[in-house]
Amino acid sequence: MTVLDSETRIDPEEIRETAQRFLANKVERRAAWEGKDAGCAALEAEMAELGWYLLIVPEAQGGLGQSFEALAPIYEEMGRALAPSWLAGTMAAIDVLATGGHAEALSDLVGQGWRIATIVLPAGQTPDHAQVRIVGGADRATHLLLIAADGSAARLIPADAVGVSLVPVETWDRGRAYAALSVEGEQGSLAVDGSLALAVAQAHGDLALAWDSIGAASQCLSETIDYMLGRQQFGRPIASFQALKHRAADHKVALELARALARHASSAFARRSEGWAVLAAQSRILAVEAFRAIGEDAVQMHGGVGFTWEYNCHLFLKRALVNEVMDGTPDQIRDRIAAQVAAQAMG
Amino acid sequence: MTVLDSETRIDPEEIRETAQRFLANKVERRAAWEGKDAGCAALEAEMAELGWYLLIVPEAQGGLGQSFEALAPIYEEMGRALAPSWLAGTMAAIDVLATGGHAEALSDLVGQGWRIATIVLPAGQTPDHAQVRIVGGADRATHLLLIAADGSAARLIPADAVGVSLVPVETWDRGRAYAALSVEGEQGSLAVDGSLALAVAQAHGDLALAWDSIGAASQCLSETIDYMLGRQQFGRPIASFQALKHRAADHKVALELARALARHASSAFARRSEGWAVLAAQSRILAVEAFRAIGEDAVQMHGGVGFTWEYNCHLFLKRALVNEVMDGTPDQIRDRIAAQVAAQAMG
Amino acid sequence: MSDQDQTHALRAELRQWLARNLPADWRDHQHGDNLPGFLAAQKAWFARLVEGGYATPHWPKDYAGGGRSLPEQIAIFEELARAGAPRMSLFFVSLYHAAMTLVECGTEAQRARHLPAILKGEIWCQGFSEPGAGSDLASLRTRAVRKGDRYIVSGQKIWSTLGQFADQCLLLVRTDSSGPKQGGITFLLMDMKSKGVEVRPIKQITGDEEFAEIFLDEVEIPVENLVGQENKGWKVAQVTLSSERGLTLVELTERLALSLWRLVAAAGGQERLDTQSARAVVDIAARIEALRAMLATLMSNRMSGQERVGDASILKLAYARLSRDFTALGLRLEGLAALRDTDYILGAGYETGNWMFDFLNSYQYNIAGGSNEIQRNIIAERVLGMPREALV
Amino acid sequence: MSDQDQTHALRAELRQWLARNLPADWRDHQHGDNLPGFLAAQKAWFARLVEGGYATPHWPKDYAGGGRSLPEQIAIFEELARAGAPRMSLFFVSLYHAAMTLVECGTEAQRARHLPAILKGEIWCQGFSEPGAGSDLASLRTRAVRKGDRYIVSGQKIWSTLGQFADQCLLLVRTDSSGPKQGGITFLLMDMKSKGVEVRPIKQITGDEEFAEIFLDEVEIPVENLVGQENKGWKVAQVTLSSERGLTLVELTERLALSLWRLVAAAGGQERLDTQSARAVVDIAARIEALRAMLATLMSNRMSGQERVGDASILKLAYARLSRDFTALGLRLEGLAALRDTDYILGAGYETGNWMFDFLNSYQYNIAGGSNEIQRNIIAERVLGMPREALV
Repeated sequence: MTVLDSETRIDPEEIRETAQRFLANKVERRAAWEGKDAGCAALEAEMAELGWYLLIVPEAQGGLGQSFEALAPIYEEMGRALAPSWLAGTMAAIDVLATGGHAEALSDLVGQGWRIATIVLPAGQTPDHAQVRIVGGADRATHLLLIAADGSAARLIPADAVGVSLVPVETWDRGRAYAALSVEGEQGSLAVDGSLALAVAQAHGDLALAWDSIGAASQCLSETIDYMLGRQQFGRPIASFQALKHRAADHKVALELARALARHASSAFARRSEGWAVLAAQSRILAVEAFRAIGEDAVQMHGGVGFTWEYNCHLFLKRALVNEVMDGTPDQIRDRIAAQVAAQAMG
Repeated sequence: MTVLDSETRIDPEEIRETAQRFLANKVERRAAWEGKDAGCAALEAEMAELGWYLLIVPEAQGGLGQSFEALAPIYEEMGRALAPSWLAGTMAAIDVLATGGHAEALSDLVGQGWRIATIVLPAGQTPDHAQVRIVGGADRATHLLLIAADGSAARLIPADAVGVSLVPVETWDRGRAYAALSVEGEQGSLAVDGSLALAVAQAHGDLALAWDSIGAASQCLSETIDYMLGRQQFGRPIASFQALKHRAADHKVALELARALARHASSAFARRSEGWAVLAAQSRILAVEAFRAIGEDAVQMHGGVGFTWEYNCHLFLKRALVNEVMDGTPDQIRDRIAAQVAAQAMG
Repeated sequence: MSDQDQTHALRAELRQWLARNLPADWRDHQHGDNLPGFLAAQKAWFARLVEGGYATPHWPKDYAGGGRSLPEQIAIFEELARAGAPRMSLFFVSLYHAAMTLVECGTEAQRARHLPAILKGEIWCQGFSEPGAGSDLASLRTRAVRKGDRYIVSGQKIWSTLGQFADQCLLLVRTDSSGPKQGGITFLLMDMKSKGVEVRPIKQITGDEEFAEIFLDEVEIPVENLVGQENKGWKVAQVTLSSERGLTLVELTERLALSLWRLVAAAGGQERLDTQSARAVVDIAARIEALRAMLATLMSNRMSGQERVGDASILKLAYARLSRDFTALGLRLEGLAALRDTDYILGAGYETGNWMFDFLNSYQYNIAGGSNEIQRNIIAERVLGMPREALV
Repeated sequence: MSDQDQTHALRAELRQWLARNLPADWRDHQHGDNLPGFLAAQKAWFARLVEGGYATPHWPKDYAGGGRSLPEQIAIFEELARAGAPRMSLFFVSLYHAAMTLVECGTEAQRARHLPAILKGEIWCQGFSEPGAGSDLASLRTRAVRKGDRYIVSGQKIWSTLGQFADQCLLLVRTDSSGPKQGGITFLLMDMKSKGVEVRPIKQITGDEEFAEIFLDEVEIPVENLVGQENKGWKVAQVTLSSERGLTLVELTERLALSLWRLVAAAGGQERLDTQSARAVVDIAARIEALRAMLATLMSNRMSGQERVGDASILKLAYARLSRDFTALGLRLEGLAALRDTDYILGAGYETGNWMFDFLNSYQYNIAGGSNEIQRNIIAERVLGMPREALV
């Protein structure tokens, strides 16, 4: 992907505004928590109509030819809305295919409305023989992009291929669907350059999760402050208690640091400029940990009602706990990039 | 060492009261910081007169036959007073000799007023060939008890023996004296059972440092609160600001947890009852880390004057930073006992 | 026999009794059990405890099992916890809060009516907290007006533990709003089947319903159900609140200590712990030991009348934070697998088998019974002598 | 040339200049140097910078090196930091606070007298803070009474950076106590050699003396040294305080980023980092990158007039905490060796060579210029909209 000149570049802030309005109307974030359908199918249909799936598809394949920077605000707003869709799976696959020059597959994807779960497999597994305990968004996937953890292989396979099994898994985060995946046997589908797929899918996934976490954390913090403004104790709003104010301020700093790094890393990734992979991983660490801390403290700051199903802070907390460990815990990510960071430091 | 019956047992609280009064009179804690002599020699002479060095010497060797529980309040009060003496070196050596049944050496020690630096050597070194960068109290030692880290050997050698060199080292903690040690060549002195010496010296040292830290941390917290009670900002004492109150409360909880564990571990060590070595190590971890956190925050809570040489909080902070890493960092101690703790947990 | 020998004998006796009476497979039966199953199991275990004389060590001598010293009571809680017996969730308020309030402040008639009933399984709940009051308990607004030989009560209560199953309720109401808020509070006993009482379970973030809201619409309560004097209920409530004397924390801490193995198991065993995780386990273990030691000191000070102001707050805060950090570490060590919403065991302390459940449930200890924030205020003000905040 | 090209050209030119003018061995010379040596080195480097035209990019066009845009100023600070040039500690107040206050609020005579003098090495300090005021700057009490054509000033100032070496002082005094505290403050220029001025260096916890107290006993200051109007000095002080426009943080952050290698070296090299330490390095590196990105956004918003309220506080707090955590990690990684009180390099940013010095010195950033606590208040109130505390 190359830098776009300003003529073809869609202003990310315009995208954000559209996304925010759209998601505010369409996402009923408590639906699944109340035993109703989360509305993922309808949402994704409308997202397709809005052209979101075309955003980073090259113009030659009928897309809009935008960079990752056009997606960042969408991921952030989806996080803010606690949207039920795993948009990043399809997007990361598009990114991999576009980077690898798989024009035909991209055209199919666009033309036939494929929805893809992109999965970096646990170490030691191959796209032909894999067992993954929890995969996000796999319930609605038409295809799976399976990537070996060492970058030795990657394959795009139909979700309904023989030997592929996807079994729904109930998690504590009811707002999104998850499944367990098992693949057995040689699949006849598209082989993709494994090391390219690994690098692009990982960075894309890291950044998507970072922005999802930033959006959600920011919404969670803001709703918690609203609650504290209204809640009176000992004759004053609890938002005026300094100990709570200082905790909120520290959360805000952590959130803004995560946002600044995610912005920088997104721009580096969009341009594939130096250090993009490490920056994406680091953004994700800062973002998911800020989100977890905010989600955790939001429940505490709500006091008794924070402990109820009825209030919304637990939705954020549970989402935060999932975001933190999906496709790798922060410590696993740290271990993945530690040597690179240390080497960079030593020059 | 066995449990003492109540007739011969000196009440630790009486010992504490004596120690507190004595140290309050004798220790000029800023002396060395103002370029004066810290008064360690005079202090130790008076400590000898008070009979402190006899406390845990068995009665058969002319001592008072007390258990470690008689020492704990002394270590704590010395910490509180920021006393310049490394009493624990001599005491740990007495403990080792008494446990190992070295009656003759103990009699010499008592009769001739030996002062001992007890040192667990860095891994791979032996009592005959050792290089230690920073040793506490070695400037005034008449003898050195050198113990191999794997417990394979231990030796009590005169500090003025051929091949022993002690060179003063200036550290950031001016309140206590430190030296670098080097030993070269076979020493003709007392060999002690290495594994016994290692276990007893380590636990004794861990607990001494834990109590030193608890005493100092408690004094530091109390002086900091006094400062905050007197310091006015925006028309009220800063001690009334809730964010500072909550931080102080958290420090108090950490300190009291450390104290509770140190008390339990001291009793276990005095009785050599199950798990004493791990408990002593864990006490030290909780205590030095509570002290470090309190010392760190004390400077911050003092604001601008906390950053000056003139106020006392930096004395505590620097002492805390030394206590934290002397003879092993908390992480090294954790690594030392981790397998034992995990095995215990798994039953 | 010395006190210590007596406690030793009691422990030995209780262990033998447990070996005979505690169903070894109760966890298997309760794993993923539904609510009726849970209730039945609680009732069966309670009946057995009463029969064995281990449910009422704190009751007066004339009751079976009664008249035990505090060290003996602690010993019983510890042994039950260490044996991994089910927690007495359903009957705790009955045995402690209700019974001890009646013993210390009730009338002879109230005691005669309720104490035997409790032993037969009468379930009590507490109606103290209100939605608007939160940490400021005394600002309660549920109103009672006396009409002849009845009080007419209207208002709303919240956070009544298992209130949806209760037969009776310890109720605090306001009978006078003219003076300071602690005055004008009255303590009543309310039959939960009274007309005008509506109970709604509160669904918690774990998905369970361990608490309830109680709505009161002109509920009539006979004047003979008054405990203590009208407008003097705040004092009675203090008796209720201190009735368990710290035994809950003794039990919870023992249960936490006994679950330490689960931390290591969460990572897949000792060999699979990385350096940092192994260090974290060391710290958690140290804090557990420290908490046990602190608790032992508190209980011993309490017995000798030497408890210091604020000690209970330090302990509560230390336990609350440990419960959170302990379960958070378990969650972290188990990684992705902990996200699955699997079955768990109700009433099992920290051995439910699901780390996320335990983690979420730990908020309870950090919020209820005086939140961490309230404890920090108490420690800062009463222990460290820092000034109260200026109130407008 | 576009703005970006111009900045690129400037960077290239400056790098060449540095290659010719920055003594490669200045660190060796300054390592463990005494105060006179440090002062001499500062003066020599300052003279060279002035000569090169890199000391005054923010001054008006008619001065050598002046008239540079903010991006160019940032570029100069970044390049100097990246080249590891000495910090301009001794002349920073002169070049920024003093000069820009005079440019924006001074009289023609004041400018004519002081701006050329500054370029020749006139050293300024700031006399704003007072011992009693702390974070509440406006509550200052140093008193000035006008007598004929002089002010007679008595009082005490504190935290004047390198005040013991200053020739001149930017002084805030109280000329009216009748109204609100921000009113009644007057801004004066004071010759440090005036009768009645006594300066005492403050020894810091590092053992260094980087700040001073200034005692004023009936010091006479000519009325022509008034800046702005009498009783309107608070507004002038705001100009002074904002004169460096965030360039200090740009510089400090770059210097911190460039010292990342020291973290790894503190452990004895990459191979010796244990898992946990390697992870900690990853986090510190991430926070450094985040801070740089945040700073770039702030500066760019500042240029386009879009700075949001509180952004500077978020940045200050983030930097302060990072500086502490960064140096604390360095200390931890170096272990016992870090305790030795060895020589260090003054004026070297984070490359002093002694982690304990750097750690202790980091308190400066956490306390001075609005402590972390003050920044948290600002963020909570102005960014998050939480209410001010009730004041009595």
